[in-house]
Amino acid sequence: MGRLHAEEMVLNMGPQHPSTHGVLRLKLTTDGEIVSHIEPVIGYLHRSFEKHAENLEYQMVTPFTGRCDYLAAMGSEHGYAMAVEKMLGIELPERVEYLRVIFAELQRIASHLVAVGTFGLDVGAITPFIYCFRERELILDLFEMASGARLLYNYIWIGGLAHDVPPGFVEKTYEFLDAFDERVTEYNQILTGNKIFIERAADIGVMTPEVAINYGVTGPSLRASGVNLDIRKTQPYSIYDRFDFDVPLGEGIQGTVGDSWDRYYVRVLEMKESAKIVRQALDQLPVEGDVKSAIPRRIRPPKGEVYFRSENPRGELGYYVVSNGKNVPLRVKMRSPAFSNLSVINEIGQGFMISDVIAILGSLDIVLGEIDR
Amino acid sequence: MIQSLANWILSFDILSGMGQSIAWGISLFVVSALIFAFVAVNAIVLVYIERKVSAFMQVRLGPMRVGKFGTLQTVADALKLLQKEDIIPEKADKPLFVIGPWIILVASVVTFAAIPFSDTLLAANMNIGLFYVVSISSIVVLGIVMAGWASNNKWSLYGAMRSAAQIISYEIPVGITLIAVVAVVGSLNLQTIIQAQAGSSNLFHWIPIPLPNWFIFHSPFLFLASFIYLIGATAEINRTPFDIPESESELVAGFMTEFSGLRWALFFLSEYANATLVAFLVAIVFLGGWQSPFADYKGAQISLLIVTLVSIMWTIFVKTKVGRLSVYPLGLSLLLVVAAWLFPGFAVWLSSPGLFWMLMKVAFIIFLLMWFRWTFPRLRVDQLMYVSWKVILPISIVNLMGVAVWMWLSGEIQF
Amino acid sequence: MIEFVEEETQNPTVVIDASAMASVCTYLKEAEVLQFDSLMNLAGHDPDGESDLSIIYHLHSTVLDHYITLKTFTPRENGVVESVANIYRTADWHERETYDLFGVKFNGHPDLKRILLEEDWEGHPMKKDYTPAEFYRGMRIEKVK
Amino acid sequence: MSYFSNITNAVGTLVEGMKVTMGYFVRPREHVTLQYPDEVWPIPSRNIGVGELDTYNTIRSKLTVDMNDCIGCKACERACPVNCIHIDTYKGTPEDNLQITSNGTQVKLLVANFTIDMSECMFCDLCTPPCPEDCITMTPDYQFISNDNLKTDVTPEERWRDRDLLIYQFSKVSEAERQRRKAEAEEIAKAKAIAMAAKKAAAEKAAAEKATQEASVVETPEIITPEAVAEVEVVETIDIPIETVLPAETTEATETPVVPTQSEAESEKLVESEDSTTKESDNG
Repeated sequence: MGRLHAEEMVLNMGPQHPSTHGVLRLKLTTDGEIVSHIEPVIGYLHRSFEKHAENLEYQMVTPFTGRCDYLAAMGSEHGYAMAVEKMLGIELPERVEYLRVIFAELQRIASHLVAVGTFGLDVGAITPFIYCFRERELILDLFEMASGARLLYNYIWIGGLAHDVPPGFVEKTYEFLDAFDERVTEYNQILTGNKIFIERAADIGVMTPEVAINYGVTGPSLRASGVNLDIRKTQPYSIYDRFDFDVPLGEGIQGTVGDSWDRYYVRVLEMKESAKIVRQALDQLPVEGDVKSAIPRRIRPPKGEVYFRSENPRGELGYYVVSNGKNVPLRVKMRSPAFSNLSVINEIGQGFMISDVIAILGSLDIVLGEIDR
Repeated sequence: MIQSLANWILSFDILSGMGQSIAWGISLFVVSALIFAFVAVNAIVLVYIERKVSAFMQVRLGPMRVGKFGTLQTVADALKLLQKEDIIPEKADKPLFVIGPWIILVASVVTFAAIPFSDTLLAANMNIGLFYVVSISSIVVLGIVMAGWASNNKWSLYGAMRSAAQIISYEIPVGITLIAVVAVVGSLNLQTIIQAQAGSSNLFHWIPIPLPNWFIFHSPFLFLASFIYLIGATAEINRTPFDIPESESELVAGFMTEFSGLRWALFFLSEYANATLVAFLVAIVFLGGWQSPFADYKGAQISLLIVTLVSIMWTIFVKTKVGRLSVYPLGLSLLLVVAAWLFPGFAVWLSSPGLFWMLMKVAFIIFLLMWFRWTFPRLRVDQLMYVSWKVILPISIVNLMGVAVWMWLSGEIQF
Repeated sequence: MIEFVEEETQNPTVVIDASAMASVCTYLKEAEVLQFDSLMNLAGHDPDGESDLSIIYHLHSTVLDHYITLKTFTPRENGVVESVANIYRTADWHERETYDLFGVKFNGHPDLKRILLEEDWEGHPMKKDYTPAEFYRGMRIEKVK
Repeated sequence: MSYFSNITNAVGTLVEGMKVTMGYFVRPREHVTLQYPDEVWPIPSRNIGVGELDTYNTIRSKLTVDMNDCIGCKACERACPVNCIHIDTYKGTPEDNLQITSNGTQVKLLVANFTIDMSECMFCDLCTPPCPEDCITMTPDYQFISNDNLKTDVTPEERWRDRDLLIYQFSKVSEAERQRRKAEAEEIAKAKAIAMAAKKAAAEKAAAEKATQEASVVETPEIITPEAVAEVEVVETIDIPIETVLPAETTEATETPVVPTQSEAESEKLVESEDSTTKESDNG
């Protein structure tokens, strides 16, 4: 009897694949269905945003930041605007701050809706995805009302906003928030509590807090591992210290702390918390105030550098901006959360099956535009 | 049906000159063509229905452009598929690549030969009909493995291997649940199985709720068996939540990845043929086939009355979104009650067996399959095996024993 | 080797010799009173196209919640910095990115290769004196106006 | 026991999910699909309080310029991050009949060329706020495509021309006039350059060292400020867009705005927008 000869197979997942959330390529070394090594190959969407930024005036960089994380353009713009404002030392009108928080949190809901929906799609549930997108459309309607665009807004400008919100916006946002809670219950019914879904996500891709911090994982993925680190709480920027909200942490309800299900569920809970923040911000929103009053005529930050971090839906979004006193930034480095979040996949994905790698990838919620920049 | 068709042909004076064998051959050809036409049209209709059902469940509209409400959409799609370039990958194993889809299609079409559509409408009245259907339909896996291997694509190979493992695993519980029914009837002939479900009786024969004498209501064990069979059959035809061989988010399209145009259409055709076949089997084995749900004409009126009462209670007490669903059965049953009381002829028609009832039951089962598909996520391959070997198989074996005990206790068999 | 820089940035900035990067980071991570366990950001920076490139590390302690910025300078061509990829795993990709875009080599990196651009791309685009080649594999590279 | 509780739990949660989908199945009227060409998304309109555009909406789509108000300041060109706006201006002469804008500013420059390349535009809306006359605006016209332009066989050449359909020329100046002005400007520039060269030569003579130093400064790659870009580009942009924008035949004076190569096939939308813009310019 000769011994059965078995060897590992290299499987190319992507760059054209339904579940790689863009043009990501994963080189999987597989032993049957078991994956023994994952090597992400990125860069297919590289547009050199940072090189662009070095040739453009400060305000002209804003649309490009939105195009990096295209699912959370408001958050990206907010972070960049705050970084430059910090260099300039601008005091913003109250109304601007409140509106920015409202938009950033609405964007967080929209982005998490995509994350939750596509995670469902990755494990085979198609319908919740459509439901999530239905709610996302309502948020995009609100954005369209305010900025005129549905995906890439260029709405948050350095020192203010492009326009004030139109009349009726506040009422419409309240309307959305009122309906939203019921929708979340619906997702929980159809997906969160579903036994098949739990089987697919629980105990899969467990990320311990040590691994998460060491790999620079941030955002909901880190909090699912039980690390209470939300920049909105630990280092409140903008006016986040005025709102009362909880930071949902992974508790391992269905399995181990830090598994894919926790990462998913933290996002579901965060949507509710964001809705809470939006509601509070709407309640406190000052009626008066010119959103354009603080926009500087010429943006020439003093010589120096700043690293500003904010909590984007995907995690810590950092902007490292260097100025030499001219109207063009010397260097804009975007510390993209998804870039670090993706790098952990080999660590947490080894020893699982091909289907699980898809689930883990979905639970990390990556956006390739931001990874490749 | 073939014999009667041949006899009918020979009954004409002009044609009686031809030999018995020629008439037989002609009718054989006609019947096969009819079955194939049924399968093809069925697929086109079902694809449209599936798209509409999924759309409604997903708050969409579905196809709306081609024809009124998009009714001709799948016809257009089929025409498009026929026109497509026939691509065979360079490194593919060409003969297998070409044969694979056809084997799958043939295996799923041939099974319809034994399926009784009504008391007279069936191609071949085999005394081993059930065995024939179950065994032939598992040839499909051969074609799937061929297609997956021949594509020379790692994704296809994964899909084929998964499919082979899955179909073979689920054959066993499915077979055992069917054996439970066969044990009750004592025959493998599908017509005999249906005829054994005529009339009406109480639920499980002793709870005083008048119900049709279907095997699903025969005993608690067969009630359970019907659901086990439905689950196993869903897995056998590779539909969600057991669609891992072609799970589009993992394996791109599984064993179909490299196929396009007509060959891909064949996969589609056989997929829906299989779904229909499973629905037929559930209807025949557990839901009384072409028997009417109303055992007799008085029974029709009483049953409808009960449905109405239940619906009214439901509407009153369940005030959720789902509770409002009962409006539909309520309205329907009220309509039928009124019609049945006013027109006794209608009641008689309702209680008589026929093709209509068969197709209604099949449609219901297919809708159930679609409902599953558009609600559930997909299992992982090892979980699928777990469900098969550790959940469904033990339950079905216990169930089989339970059926035997039940029959012994109820005096249907004696030792 | 180590010097403090007072600028109007929010974090204390320390300039460190490139060859001491790994040992300094090990110390920062393991010292009881510091515990900088998280590398938030690693950025390369070319100030003007003439002087030395600088690499900036932003560290954060998730336990003690304080921040520090490390800075190191390296020559424009063939600069070598001690890799911190074995201390902070997240530095793995960040260093690859910096290598890719600035051409700075990281000594001791487990798998130093290009990450965003193709393996056979010529030059390191984020340098200020970078000019793209005419062609890449027979495809014309469009010049930015 | 967990074996059985698992099974019951599974069945229970699956039924829970099925209830949701069935709930939507029987209420198909809640659908969210919009049958696009028949039903059109209501574009939110609002007051942004700029001049006549009171009820203008913020939707960001096709850029339009009211040439009667344009003073040729090139603020929009400088503000554009992707360089999709190209403007050529020449010093106005009395025969140009330069008017006063609706804001009351005397136009001093002849805007001979004002093209917007909508295939490059990224709809960031950064060009509209800097405009001192509020003449460049984003319109809600998002339908750039029509069935009439559909071609089955598109050669690479034609594909390029299709892109040209998205380059809009707003200037009312005729092609011939534009060429004449361009030649004139070039002549002046040439004369200037000769003068400069002479000056330079003199300077070189005076201090050879200093001259070499200057040259090296010119060569060093500096951060190109947009102002510098704009200054440099004027020469460049003169020849590039005109050739691609206008076919050789259309040498006659054309109405605003000229959408090139649309003589045969032209979408309704384009006609509408053209009409509306013309009307606006008439009013102004």
